[in-house]
Amino acid sequence: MPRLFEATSEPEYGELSPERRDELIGKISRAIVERNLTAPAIFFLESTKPLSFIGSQVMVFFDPLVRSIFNLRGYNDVRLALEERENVDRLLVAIERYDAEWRAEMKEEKKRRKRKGS
Amino acid sequence: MRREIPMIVAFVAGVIIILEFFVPSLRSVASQVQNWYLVVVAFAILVGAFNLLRMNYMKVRDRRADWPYSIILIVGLFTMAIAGIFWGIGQGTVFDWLFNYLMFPMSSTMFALLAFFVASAAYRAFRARAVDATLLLVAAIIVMLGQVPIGSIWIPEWWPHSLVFLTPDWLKDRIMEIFNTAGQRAILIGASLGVVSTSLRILLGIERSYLGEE
Amino acid sequence: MKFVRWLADIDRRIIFLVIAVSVVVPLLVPLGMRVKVTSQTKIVYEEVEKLPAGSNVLVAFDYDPAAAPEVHPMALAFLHHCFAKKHKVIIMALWPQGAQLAVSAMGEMMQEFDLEYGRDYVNLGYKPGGDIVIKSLGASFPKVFPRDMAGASTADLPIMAEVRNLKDIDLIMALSAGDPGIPAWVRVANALYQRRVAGGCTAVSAPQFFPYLQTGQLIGLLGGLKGAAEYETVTAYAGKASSRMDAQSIAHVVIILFILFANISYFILRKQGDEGSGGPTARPPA
Amino acid sequence: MDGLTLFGTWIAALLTLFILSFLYKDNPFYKFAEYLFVGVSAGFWIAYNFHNLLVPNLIDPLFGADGAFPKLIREGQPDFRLLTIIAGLLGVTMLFRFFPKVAWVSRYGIAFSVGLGAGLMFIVYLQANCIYQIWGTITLSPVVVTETATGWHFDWGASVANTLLIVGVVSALVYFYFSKEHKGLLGGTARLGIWFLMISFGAAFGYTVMARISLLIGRMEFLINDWIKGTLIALGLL
Repeated sequence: MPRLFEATSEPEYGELSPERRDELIGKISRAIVERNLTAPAIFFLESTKPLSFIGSQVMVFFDPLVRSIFNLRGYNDVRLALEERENVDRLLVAIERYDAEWRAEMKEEKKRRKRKGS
Repeated sequence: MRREIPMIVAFVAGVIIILEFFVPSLRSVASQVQNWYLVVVAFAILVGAFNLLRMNYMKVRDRRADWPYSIILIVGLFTMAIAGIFWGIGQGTVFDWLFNYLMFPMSSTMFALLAFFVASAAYRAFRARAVDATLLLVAAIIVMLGQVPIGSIWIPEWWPHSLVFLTPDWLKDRIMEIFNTAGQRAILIGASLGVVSTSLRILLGIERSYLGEE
Repeated sequence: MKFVRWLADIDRRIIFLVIAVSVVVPLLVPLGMRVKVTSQTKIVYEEVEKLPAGSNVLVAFDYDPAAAPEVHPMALAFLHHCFAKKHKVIIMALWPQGAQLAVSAMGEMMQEFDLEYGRDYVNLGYKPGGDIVIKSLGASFPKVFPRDMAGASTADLPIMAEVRNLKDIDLIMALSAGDPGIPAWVRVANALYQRRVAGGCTAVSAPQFFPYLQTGQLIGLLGGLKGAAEYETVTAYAGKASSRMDAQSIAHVVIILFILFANISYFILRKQGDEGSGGPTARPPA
Repeated sequence: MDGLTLFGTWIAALLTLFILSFLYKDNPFYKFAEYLFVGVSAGFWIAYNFHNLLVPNLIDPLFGADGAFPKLIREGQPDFRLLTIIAGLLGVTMLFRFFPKVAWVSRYGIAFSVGLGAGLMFIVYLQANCIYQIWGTITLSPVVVTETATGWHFDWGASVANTLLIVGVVSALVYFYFSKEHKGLLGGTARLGIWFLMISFGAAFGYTVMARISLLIGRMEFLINDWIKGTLIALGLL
């Protein structure tokens, strides 16, 4: 029986390197902030934090199905990230930090444009 | 050929369903094919369960973090599956007992737990930092008030009809019927355009990722 | 000032404690507040009322225990209404847990009504596949459900003799906690087979169905515990939802107060040029 | 309350408390319940699939007492239900994906279900979510609403509501496709769109809060009535 478990074409259990994790978090947080979705995203992540592990296991369950329909490279990485609850906190912090930076940048740009105009 | 034949299978299966609406004589064929689909989905669910089992087996084998808990997961899976398959799933069975006293409380408490986090999330996320956050916050508060009896309990009998727009009830209904309907409809239309185009790409063989790598 | 700082960075466990108290106390000391019945609920009620006795009503149990505190009271009040009007009820589930919950719901109905299985109602059980299951029902019930939940042949049940496909169903009540659920019934049973679909769902999913209400694709909707309490009120059924609305009221007020406190402290601190920690989330994980 | 029910209620109460203990902090009790929940749910699904699908829709029609194969052997009469074997074969191909050398076989089952799903999704999403919704926006909400029952008069409320609805749908759609645009007419419309969306998100959050609180009330009711009061009654103390 153990042979059966191992001899598969599915990817191994896998591990998420800290670099890949940070890259993923950066990517997601930028996508959220630049679409003006900071507030809803914070609310959603903060309010569903306890379920991150269950989320990851649901992803395991649907993994063969989802990946046979869509070619999602990030699927496995997101799944691994969700297994560690702290990663949700990391994402929240990243979103808030990037949101502050992005807002400041937008303000700056507006000022610059105004100065050019006048 | 290992890719072409499956692609033809996908095309034929999809086209039968679409053509059925225009060619009534295809109806019995379509109905047959749909019933096959149910069986295939059942196998897909078995594959999912097997994958879950496999991942947790590997976690135990490699002694990864939290591996002892994975044993609990595996035991739970087998207990429930065996009880159900061999002794039935009706009222009064072991399976029904396990559902009522194990699965039911855990499932509902997992989500009840979120009540606390929803409160702390509201505390954290709902700050009037910018226009959009303010809109979100005000709408949320009005809806929360409009949804419960306490929201309108302070309104006296003699409240003039011309001032009805100041009651949480009235405001909530307008938010739901106008703003929420508009926003949700845009999401509905946007998402369905995505689904329609993906479906078309699959049927026409443009989207082939479901066939996996060569 | 110290207090404002403390308020801004409040330990979330204090929030948790206050929420717990605000829910438990009204359960122990009920206030007896009454809910106002909205038009979406009234429409569902009237739909059941105006069907002639003996109509075929399909009730879909597409939810799980996680949604049960909200949706199960709806199921009970709705089933009660149907049996009181002598309608025939066909139960099925697109979620496996729903089929199991239907067993317990019918257990409660049997205590009040003298119902015969197979003549007055049937529990067809669960089928996976969402939209395709409904689409197949448009062609034939017995092909999709050759056997009922308990394994008996559906061909032998008198109730199923009248129900060959969806066209024989007079009203569909989709009790749902997501998709497959109301959206699937609207997409297939309404759009393809022009069936009348009413819905009852968790409050989380209710807002997304308002566009369907405006177009009439969904004739009425019971949303969350409030919807359940409304249906209990309109049918005068003594269920659990109405008594839970007190606790619901108090908890909402408490959360709104929390939001106000958070904003007041935020503004005071911002005026002093102290943005604070930006709220408790801005703490790096330990 | 009989002994088995009382025992079950205690188990249920303990598991409920295990999960609520997460409020203090993440701990082994919560993890225990978390993993057990996932396992039990998967097992539940397997059992249901066996009894409610594989037996009545696959095994029975083929091999049951009155199934197609026994009939073929008994009477030598082929039956259209023999076609069900195709469904079984397509399903079994799905299992091949766990064996690297023959994983390609699983493409048949996947291709069949993906193709069929795509066909139906194409039709129903186009009709129910696209055409009906656009139709609802255009024909059900005229910008100028007049009341004719009591003579001609302009209905301000309905006209404003309908105008807002149309503006909201259009601007939110513009936001979806040009969300990163911040300047010009498109940027302005997208900005308006996000405001509409923010109000609907706010409404959704109001509803979410309501839902979660309802679930908590359900659990608290269980702890107070079924567990504490139930135990006291069973012990004859109440």
